[in-house]
Amino acid sequence: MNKQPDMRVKIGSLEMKNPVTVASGTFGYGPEYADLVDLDRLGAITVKGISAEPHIGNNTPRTFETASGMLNAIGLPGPGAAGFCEKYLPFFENYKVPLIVNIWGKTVEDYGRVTELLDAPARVDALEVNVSCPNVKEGGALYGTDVDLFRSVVDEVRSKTDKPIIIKLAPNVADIKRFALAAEECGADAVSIMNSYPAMAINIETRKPELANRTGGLSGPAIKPIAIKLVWEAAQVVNIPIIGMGGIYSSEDALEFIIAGATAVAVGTANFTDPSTALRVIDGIESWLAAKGIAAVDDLVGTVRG
Amino acid sequence: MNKQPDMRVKIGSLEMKNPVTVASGTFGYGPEYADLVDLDRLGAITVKGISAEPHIGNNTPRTFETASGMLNAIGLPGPGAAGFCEKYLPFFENYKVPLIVNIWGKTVEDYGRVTELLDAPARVDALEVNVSCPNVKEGGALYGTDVDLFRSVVDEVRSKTDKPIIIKLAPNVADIKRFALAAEECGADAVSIMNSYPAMAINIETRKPELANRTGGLSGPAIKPIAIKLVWEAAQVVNIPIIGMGGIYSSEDALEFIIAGATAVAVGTANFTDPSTALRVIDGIESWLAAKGIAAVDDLVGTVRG
Amino acid sequence: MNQEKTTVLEHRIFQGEYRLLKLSAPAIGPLVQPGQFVHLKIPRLKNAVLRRPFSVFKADAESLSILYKAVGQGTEAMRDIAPGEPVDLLGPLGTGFPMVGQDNIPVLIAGGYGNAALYLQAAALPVKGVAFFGGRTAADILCVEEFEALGWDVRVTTDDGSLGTQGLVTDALDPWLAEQGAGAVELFACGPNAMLKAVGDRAIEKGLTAWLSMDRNMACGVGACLTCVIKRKTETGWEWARCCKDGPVFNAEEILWDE
Amino acid sequence: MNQEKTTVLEHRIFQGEYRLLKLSAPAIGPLVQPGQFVHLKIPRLKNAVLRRPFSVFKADAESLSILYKAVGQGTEAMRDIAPGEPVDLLGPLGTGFPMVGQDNIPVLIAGGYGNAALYLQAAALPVKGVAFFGGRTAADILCVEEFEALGWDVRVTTDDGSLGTQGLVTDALDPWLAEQGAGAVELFACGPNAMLKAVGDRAIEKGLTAWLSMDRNMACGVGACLTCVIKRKTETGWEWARCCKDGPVFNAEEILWDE
Ligand SMILES: Cc1cc2nc3c(=O)[nH]c(=O)nc-3n(C[C@H](O)[C@H](O)[C@H](O)COP(=O)(O)OP(=O)(O)OC[C@H]3O[C@@H](n4cnc5c(N)ncnc54)[C@H](O)[C@@H]3O)c2cc1C
Ligand SMILES: Cc1cc2nc3c(=O)[nH]c(=O)nc-3n(C[C@H](O)[C@H](O)[C@H](O)COP(=O)(O)OP(=O)(O)OC[C@H]3O[C@@H](n4cnc5c(N)ncnc54)[C@H](O)[C@@H]3O)c2cc1C
Ligand SMILES: Cc1cc2nc3c(=O)[nH]c(=O)nc-3n(C[C@H](O)[C@H](O)[C@H](O)COP(=O)(O)O)c2cc1C
Ligand SMILES: Cc1cc2nc3c(=O)[nH]c(=O)nc-3n(C[C@H](O)[C@H](O)[C@H](O)COP(=O)(O)O)c2cc1C
Ligand code: FES
Ligand code: FES
Repeated sequence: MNKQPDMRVKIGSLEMKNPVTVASGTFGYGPEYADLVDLDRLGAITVKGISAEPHIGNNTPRTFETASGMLNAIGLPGPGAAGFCEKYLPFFENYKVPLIVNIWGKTVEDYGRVTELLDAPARVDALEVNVSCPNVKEGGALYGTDVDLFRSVVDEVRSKTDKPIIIKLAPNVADIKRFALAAEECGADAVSIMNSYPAMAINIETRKPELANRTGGLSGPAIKPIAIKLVWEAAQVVNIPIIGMGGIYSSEDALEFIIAGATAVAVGTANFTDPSTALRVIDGIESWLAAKGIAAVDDLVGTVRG
Repeated sequence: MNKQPDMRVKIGSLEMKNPVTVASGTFGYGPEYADLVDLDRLGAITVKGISAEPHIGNNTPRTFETASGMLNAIGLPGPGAAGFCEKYLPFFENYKVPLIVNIWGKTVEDYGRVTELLDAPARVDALEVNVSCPNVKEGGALYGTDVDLFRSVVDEVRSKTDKPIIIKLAPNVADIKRFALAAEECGADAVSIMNSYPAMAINIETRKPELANRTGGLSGPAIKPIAIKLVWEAAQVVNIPIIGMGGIYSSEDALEFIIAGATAVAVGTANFTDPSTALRVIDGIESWLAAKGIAAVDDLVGTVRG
Repeated sequence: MNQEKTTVLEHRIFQGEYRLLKLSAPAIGPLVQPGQFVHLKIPRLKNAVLRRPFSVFKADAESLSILYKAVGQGTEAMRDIAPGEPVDLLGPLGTGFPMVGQDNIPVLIAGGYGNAALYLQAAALPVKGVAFFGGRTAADILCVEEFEALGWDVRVTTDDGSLGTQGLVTDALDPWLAEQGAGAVELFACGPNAMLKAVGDRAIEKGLTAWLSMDRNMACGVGACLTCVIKRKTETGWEWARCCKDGPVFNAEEILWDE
Repeated sequence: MNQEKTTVLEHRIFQGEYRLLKLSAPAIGPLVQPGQFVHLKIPRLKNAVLRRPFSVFKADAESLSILYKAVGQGTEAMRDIAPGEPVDLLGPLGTGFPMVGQDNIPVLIAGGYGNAALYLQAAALPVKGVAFFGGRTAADILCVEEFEALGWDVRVTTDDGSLGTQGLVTDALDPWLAEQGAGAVELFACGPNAMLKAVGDRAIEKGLTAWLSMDRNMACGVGACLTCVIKRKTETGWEWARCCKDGPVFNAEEILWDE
C-alpha cells in the first residue's frame, strides 16, 4: 500500500518528473524565486513571454487586485530572445529542471523568428506559444480568437523547431474545441489552457481604468471554474496533452484540473500569494495519489465521471 | 448644492425611476423577496426566465459556491408563459414597479410564441431575451454565440411585440461588439450584459461534476472585471442603452458599470448574499451623485476617461 | 421573514465538534416556529457569496441560538466569530413541523444536528413521547439531558456503541414501533438523508405519518433561486418543491426518493 | 530572502491612525537592512490574492515590527489580526539605503509611514544629522522622540500647524539646505511621491546625493512580475527598474519622473 506514485508525465518529448510547472509571467525568468523555491523540484519552469526583439511593455499601473483574482497588463516587456539567452540561460546551467520558454510575436514572422532563435540553445526544452496577442499586420485581430490566424502561427512555429511546442489557448472564444483541434492538426505537441481572461476595472473617482493599458487579463481563483470547463471541453476532442491552469492554489485544485483532462498543471497567480504553492501542490498530489492507491498520476488524467 | 439628483433612466420606452433592477433568476418571480425588499423602490423587477411552455429544469445539485462566485445550472424550470401570467401577474397588481420578464426558447418559434403570450398582458412592461440557450433544432448551437442564429431570435421577438426588448448577451464570445451591434440593427431597445459565464467544478473525491448538469454559469464578484470590459466594449459601438450586471455588490460597483457605459444595472448573486443590496445600491448611487454635484445619473453613463 | 443585524451573545464549544452560537435577535427570535431555520452570512468570509442555513436550536423574545459543526470552508470560518460581533441573519425561514395529530404519540428521530432542529418541537409538543437519537459515537449525541428534562424518553444508539445501544437509530426504532398500535404514532425526524429515507419508508409501510426535515444545499433560502428543490409527488407524477420555502419539513408521503 | 510563518507578538494602536504590528520572525528579522521591506499575506482575507508590502520599522534577531495605516480593504482587514495568530511573511526584500558617504551630513526626510521606513537607517547611520518630518496634522508625525533619542535634530512641519512649523516639509528643508555648504549633505527620504520628487529635484539642482524610497503597488515583491516598475535613466534614454528588487531605494539622479 501507499507505494510511491509515479508522478512523471510527458508533454510531447518533454519529460517532467512531476506534472507541475509555473505559469508564464508569474515566475520571472528563473532566478527571482530561486531563494524561496528549490527550482529542481518543479516538473518544469515556464518563463515570462519572450519575443524576437526586446520589448518595453506597458506603462504603470500594470496590475490591479480584484475579487479572488487580479488583472494584469504587463504588456510583455522583455529582453528579447538574444537577451534572454545571454542573461538567463547561464543561470539554468546550475539546474536540471526542464525549461519551457513562453514566446509571442506581433506578426507571424515574429513568431517564426523567436522560435528559430530559441531552437538553437540546447538548454531550452520546449516552447509555449502565447497566441493572446494582437496581430499588428491584421489590424489587431487576435491570433487566439481567429482560427485562421491561429493556424498560421502554429504552422510557422512548428516549421521552425522540432522541440515540443505547447500552444497556449485564449479563453475568450465561443468554442475552445476548434482551437484545440486546430493546434493538434497543425502538429502542436500540447495545448495549455487558459491564459488570463480579458477584463477591466475602472476607478470611479478618477473615472480612469485602473490599468494604464485600460484592459488586462483576469487570473486567480476567480477564473478557475472557467478554466476547468475549457480543459474538460478540450480534453473531449484532442489526443495531445493539456497543461491546465487558472487559479490553482492547492493540490486539490490541481487534481481537479487533472481529473478534468489536464496531463500537467501550472501555478500562476498563486506564486504571488504564496511562493511555496507549486511545491505544496506537488507534495499534495503525490500523497493524495498514494492515499488512494493510484499508481501513476497519468492514470488520473481525464477520469471525470458522468 | 447636494440637490436631489435625477435618478431616472429610460430603456427604450420603459421608464425606470432609478437605474437599478435585479438580475433574472436571482429574484424569483416577484413575491419571494417581497417581505424583505420594498419592491416599489426598485427601478424595475426582472423575473426568472419564462418559456412558452412549462419546463422542468435540471436535476440537483443546481448551484455550487466558488471563489467569490457561484455556479448555477438551474436549467430554466418555470411555469410557462400562461402559468406565469396566471400565478404571478395578479401579485404585481399591488405594485407599481415596472416588470421585465426574461424569456427563452429552444427554437426560434419558441421565442416568438413566448413573446406573443407575454405581449398581451399590460402589466408586463418589457421583455429581456436570454439567448444563452442551445437551439435544439440546430443541434445545440447557441443562439448567443452564433451571430446568424442570434439575429433570427432578435428578429422573431421584435416582430411579435412593440414592448421594449432587451437582448441579454452571452459573454463567451470573442467579440461582444458584433452581437451588440446585431441586436441594435435588429431593432432591440437595449442589450443587457452579461449572463453568467460557462464554467464547471469537479469534486475530486467522487470525480463527478459538482452540478448535475455538469457545467453551469459563473456569477458573482469573480466575473465583475469581465463584465465591465464587455459593457465598455459594447458601449463604444451601440447607441441603445446597456443594462450592466455581473458581480454588483455595492453602489461603487454599480457606478463602475455606469461609467463604463451602462445606463442601468442589475443586482444578481448579491441578492443571495444580502437581499438589501439593490436598495443599498440605489441609495448609494444617489448620495454619491449628490456629493459630486452630478445632476442626473444619465450624465455619468459612459464617462470613462482615457 | 426578517433580515436582522444580530449580535453575538455567546459562542462556545457545545459538545464534541459542535459549537453553540447565541445571537441577540429581537426581530427574528420571537417569530421562530419549530423546524424553521435561519440563513447566516458568515462575517469576514469575503470570498463566499452564499449564506449558510442553520436550524434554530432555541429561540425566545430576544435571542436565538444555533448548534453547528465545521464541515467546510464556511463553517470553519464561523469558528472565528467573536463575541459582540455583528452577524447578518435572514429568518425565520421555511415551513417547520406541524403540531402532532390528535391522540397520536409523538416520536422524535434525530441524527447529527437533527437534535438541535428538533428541540423547539420537543418543547412545543403537548405530549412527550419517545426520542431516538443516533450518531457515530458518544460525542455526536447532543442534548440528551435537555430532552429528558422536557419529559422525553430518550433512546440512544451509536455506531460504535460508546453510548446507548450499538447500531443504527432504526435498530432501536424498529422493535419499539413493532410494539405500538398502528396509527397511534407520529414521527418527526431530522438527520442524514439515509436516516430520513429509512424513517419515511417505515412510516409509509406502516401507514404512519412522518415529518421529515430535509437538508439540501441552498443559495437564496427564500424560495427565489430554485437551488434546493426536491421531488414532491403529485397526482400525475412529481413536481419540484423548494426545501427552503415549501420545506424543509415535508410529509414522508410527499417525497419521491430517486437519488 | 526567506518565507517565514511568523507569529504576532503585539498588535496595537501606535499613534493616530497608525498601528504597530510586531512579529516573531527569527528567520527574517536578523537579515533586515535599513530601507528593506516585508511582503505580508493578510490572514483570513480569502478574496485577496496579493500580499501587501510594508517597510520594516524595527528588527532584531528574534522579531520585526511594522507601522501601518488602514487605507483600503487589505490594511483594513489587517486590523483583525489577533495576538498569537500566524502571519506569513516574505522578507527581507528589496535594496535599502546605502551608508552615508564619507564626511557627508545625513539628512532624513519623511512623510507618512516614511518615519517607519527611515528608523533603522536613522539608527544605523554613524553620524546623526537633521530629520525633517512632515504630515497633515500632529497625529501623522510619528516617532519624534525616538529619533531624538537616537541623536537626531528633528524638525517637524504640519499642513495645519498643529505640530512644529506650518507648511510642507520642503518649507523647512529649503532654508536649512541654503545654509549648508554644497556636497556636505546627503539626503534619505521616504514619503508621498510629491515629496520624493520635491526632494529629488532639490538634490539634483544643488548637486547633492539623495536616496529616495519609492512606493509602487506591488504583486510578487521579488522581481518576477514586473508590476512595480519605474523609469530609470540610462545613457541612451531609460529602462524599467523594479521597485521591489532594484529598489525601493533609488538615487534621485536615476529616476525619470514623467507621470
Ligand atoms: C434547513 C437546514 C438546516 C441546517 N441546520 C444545521 C444545523 O443546525 N447545524 C449544522 O451544523 N448544520 C446545519 N445544516 C447544514 C449546514 O448548512 C452545512 O453544514 C453548511 O452549509 C456547510 O457549509 P460549509 O461552507 O462549511 O461547507 P461547504 O464548504 O459548503 O461544504 C463542505 C462539505 O459540507 C457539505 N455540505 C455543504 N452544504 C451542506 C448541507 N446543506 N448539508 C449537509 N452537508 C453540506 C458539502 O457536501 C461538503 O462536503 C443545515 C442545512 C439545512 C439545509
Ligand atoms: C516598499 C513599500 C513599503 C511600504 N511601507 C509601508 C509602511 O511601512 N506602512 C504603511 O502603512 N504602508 C506602507 N506601504 C503602503 C502599503 O503597502 C499600502 O498602504 C497597502 O498595500 C494598501 O493595501 P490596501 O489593500 O489597504 O489598499 P488597496 O485596497 O489596495 O487600495 C486602497 C487605496 O490605497 C492605495 N494604495 C494601494 N497600494 C498602495 C501603495 N503601495 N502605496 C500607497 N497607496 C496605495 C490605493 O490607491 C487605494 O486608494 C508601503 C508600500 C511599499 C511599496
Ligand atoms: C502578472 C502576470 C503576467 C503574465 N504574463 C504572461 C506571459 O508573459 N505570457 C503568457 O502566456 N501568459 C502570461 N500570464 C498568464 C498566466 O501564465 C496564466 O495563464 C494565467 O495567469 C492563469 O493562471 P493563474 O490563474 O494561475 O494565474 C501572466 C499572468 C500574470 C498574472
Ligand atoms: C441562480 C441563478 C439563476 C439565473 N437564472 C437566469 C435566468 O433564468 N435567465 C437569465 O437570463 N439569466 C439568469 N441568471 C443570470 C443572471 O441574471 C446574471 O446575468 C448573472 O448571474 C450575472 O450577474 P451577477 O454576477 O450579479 O449574479 C441566473 C443567475 C443565477 C445565479
Ligand atoms: S435556496 Fe433558493 S429556492 Fe431554496
Ligand atoms: S512587484 Fe513583482 S516585480 Fe516588483
